[in-house]
Amino acid sequence: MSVIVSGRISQLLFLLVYSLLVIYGIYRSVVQKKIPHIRQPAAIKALEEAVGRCVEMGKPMLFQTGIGDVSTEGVTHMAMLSVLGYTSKLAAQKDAKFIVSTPSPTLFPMAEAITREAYVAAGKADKFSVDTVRYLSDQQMAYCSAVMQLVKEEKIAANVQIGFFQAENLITLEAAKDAGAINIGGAYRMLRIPDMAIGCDFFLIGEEVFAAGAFCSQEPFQLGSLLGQDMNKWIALAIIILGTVLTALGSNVLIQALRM
Amino acid sequence: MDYATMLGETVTVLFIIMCYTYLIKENVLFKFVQATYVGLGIGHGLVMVVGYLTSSTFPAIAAGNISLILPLAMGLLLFGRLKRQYFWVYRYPLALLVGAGLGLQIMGMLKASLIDQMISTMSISLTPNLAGFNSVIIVFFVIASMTYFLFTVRGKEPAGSAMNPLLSTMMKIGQYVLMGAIGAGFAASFLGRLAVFMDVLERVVYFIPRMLGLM
Amino acid sequence: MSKTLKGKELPILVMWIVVLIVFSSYFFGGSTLESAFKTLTVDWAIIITNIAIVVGSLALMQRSITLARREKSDKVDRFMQIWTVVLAVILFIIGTTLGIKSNIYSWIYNYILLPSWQTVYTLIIFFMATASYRAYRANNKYAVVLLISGVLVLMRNAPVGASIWSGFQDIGSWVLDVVNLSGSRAIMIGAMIGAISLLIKILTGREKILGE
Amino acid sequence: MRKTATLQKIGYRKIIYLLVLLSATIPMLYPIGLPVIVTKQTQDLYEYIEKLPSGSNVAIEFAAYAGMYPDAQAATRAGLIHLFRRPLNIVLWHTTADGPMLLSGEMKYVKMGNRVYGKDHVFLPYVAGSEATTAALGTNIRGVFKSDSYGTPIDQIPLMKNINKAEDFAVILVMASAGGNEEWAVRQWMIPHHIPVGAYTISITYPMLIPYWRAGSVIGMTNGVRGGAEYEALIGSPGPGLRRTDVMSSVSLLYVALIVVANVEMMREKRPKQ
Repeated sequence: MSVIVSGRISQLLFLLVYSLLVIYGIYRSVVQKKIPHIRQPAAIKALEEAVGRCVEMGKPMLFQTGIGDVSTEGVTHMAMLSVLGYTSKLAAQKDAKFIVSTPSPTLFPMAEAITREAYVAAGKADKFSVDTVRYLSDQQMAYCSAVMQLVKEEKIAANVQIGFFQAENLITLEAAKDAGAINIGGAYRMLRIPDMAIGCDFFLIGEEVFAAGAFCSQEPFQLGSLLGQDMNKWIALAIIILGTVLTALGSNVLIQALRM
Repeated sequence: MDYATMLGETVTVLFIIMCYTYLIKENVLFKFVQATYVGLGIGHGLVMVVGYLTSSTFPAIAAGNISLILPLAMGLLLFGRLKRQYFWVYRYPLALLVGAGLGLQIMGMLKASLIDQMISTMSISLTPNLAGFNSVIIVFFVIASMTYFLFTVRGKEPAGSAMNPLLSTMMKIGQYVLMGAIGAGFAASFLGRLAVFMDVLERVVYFIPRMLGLM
Repeated sequence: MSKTLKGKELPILVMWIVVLIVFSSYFFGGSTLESAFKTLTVDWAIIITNIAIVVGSLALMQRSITLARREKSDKVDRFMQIWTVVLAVILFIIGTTLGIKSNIYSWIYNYILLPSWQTVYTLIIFFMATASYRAYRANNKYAVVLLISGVLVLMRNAPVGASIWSGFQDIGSWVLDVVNLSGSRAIMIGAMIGAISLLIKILTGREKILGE
Repeated sequence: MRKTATLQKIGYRKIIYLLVLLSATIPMLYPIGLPVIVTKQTQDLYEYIEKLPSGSNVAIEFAAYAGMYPDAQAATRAGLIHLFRRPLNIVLWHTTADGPMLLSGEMKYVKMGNRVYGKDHVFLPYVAGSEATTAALGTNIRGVFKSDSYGTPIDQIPLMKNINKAEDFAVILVMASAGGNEEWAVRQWMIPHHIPVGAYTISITYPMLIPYWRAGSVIGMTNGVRGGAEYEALIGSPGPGLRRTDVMSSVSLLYVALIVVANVEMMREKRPKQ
């Protein structure tokens, strides 16, 4: 196995097995029609309620894309974009005023395209303007101050920040709260989760962030992928339990195998 | 203290105070700070871009690394966002970036976030002391917290009876562990942030003695 | 031809190629793959991102000018919009002509840009206080755990904690070393699994991340 | 996960903001000088350096980022004072662009005595930090740096004559890093070359290093500004750390008090309903 860089064999194995099981989960759900039953987390349900709240109050909803470029935290940003697709569709259909703000120059055109498509699909292309998706600054705290200004000026009623955030996280959450908004958030790193959890009314953590798009859509394809993820977690659990038992018995064979 | 430093310190202190007025109410002073910061931020960002292109990219192209013209051209495609009928063109540069982002993040997480975590969890030590006890309890806590993320199992929760009682207990414990982790994490981040706060506040509090050269 | 180009299949192919290059250089090594990896993820990505910054900045300035021209917006707003654009242009000119090492540029950086970063950042101390006042309430059993672990770690870290009760040091450390660590590990393992799943879904083209 | 929304009281925010401001400024103006209790990790780091044989070579990876620097400043300054006070040879390099400016600010507080640049300490320039850079420095310093920060070629510096790789050092110390340099050092210096790692960290990175410290890969580390205060107390040179301990304590106590008040208030609101 000298073809593979040493120390990365087990990683490749995990990547392959985990991918195949996700594909199997999708196959089971889409082709075999054995669609798993999955409960939507409260945070996802809250997205729809938040749009409704904005319509009722006649105030806008703010969706923040998170910071950083797609070329570094790719997966997290893509998770955010699928939630954006869902939320902007809801907002367009229900005629809620919708604002997307971003500090990332590379996410800016992507968010703009997705939001525009949502408006076009809802037959409300005229409601989309340059004010819908706003690039506020690529400097972290300058962006943060611009959001602080924005939430007060526009009197937003809901603030969504699911994705990759840094130190600006809690500041924008609290500014939005002060403006009277409900906060819906999500972070996948332990470093950021506490801020989200303390500052938000509803939040997603860890894996839920990556699964957010699937929770939103509820299609068999997406639900099937969640089934695959569960199978993968069972594998990880089994390995941990087995490895612990082996270590207790004085053998580190599994640890050595994982280090391969 | 020379005049440039004195002026600088004064401007800084004024900016800090103007920025903090946001806490009372959003107002024109904060707006001024914000507009200034955003404006200078854009200028700074653009200077960095020009700096990078002129110091790295253009010399490299001039030195014969012609392949760099391709990303340059792809970058220019991003201007496609300005007109709707052309916005398909921006997909190419972004597809490249997204591909790089997906690959890099997964690549980085495979070891650090999966393999390393599994190995350190299962490396228990059965010594009769606190460290040994902790290492065992960590295994239990990790497993419990992981069950919280079993989406297909969680789906059965309202029915109650459908779920294995052991699993449902584990899930509850997992939720407690996650809550404990969150509570601790929030408190742990406090001190680092407070350090920067103290630094900023000291600039204001000690401003006058410093101007008079007393500190 | 143009239909193929305009479709989203080709961009997804581009994505596939890049992902495959990144993975194969990671797993199989080799100087060819590694240089392809570096070219794509470092050299090319930086250039494209840099141009994206230009595109974004121009869009921002354009929007500011549009807002400043709107007769109905108030005078202060219009001034702020113009002020933003003017400052951006001035700093850009200074930076490109005199250079970033010039006195005036570093003065602006050290006395405005850097302290502004710090000042906005430190608002978090105020906001953490209001957020914890709201969130650390023992509403239910879970919140009780949140509250206790938070207070223990707070007292562990505060220098005064040990003077009040020496036990804070040990218990607080235990919460960090055991509870926080276990939680983070579970979250990290789960996140990896979620990320792989999302990668597969994106590569099948089902996620509409590049628009319809 | 979901939390029940709590009733928002009008005006509670402004009172809290004011309390935060007061709890920070009052001890700044009227310090009480609460005692500092030194933690094991700080003690370990201090003692390790104290016990290094004279003439040992010490590598310093200076990784300070201006934005978060205030958190590491006290420990960094105290660490530098300590290191230069002992008869140790110091080789320092930067992995952030902000580093050189911040270091020159700290060097004003360091007593140089009869130290001679080039003979017992060398400052190398800035190189973009990454795990790969840290690894490269462990195997061949001359592959990364051709000259020091003053432009003198490395081969003309007396101290560098016998120094080129990790094994030539007794210890590597990471200062003020905000981006994982400590873990790079553990992986690229400790594991392959068995060179112990010490760290003067910001408090965000600190918890991540605890497992390494327990395992013995990290000899000791300071925890942000608080650890800085402890280190200052150990070396007997009060600075920004000790000056700020009272503020740290008072703001922390305010937070605890706020949490208590919030809970008492909540119980009061609940009682009539029951």
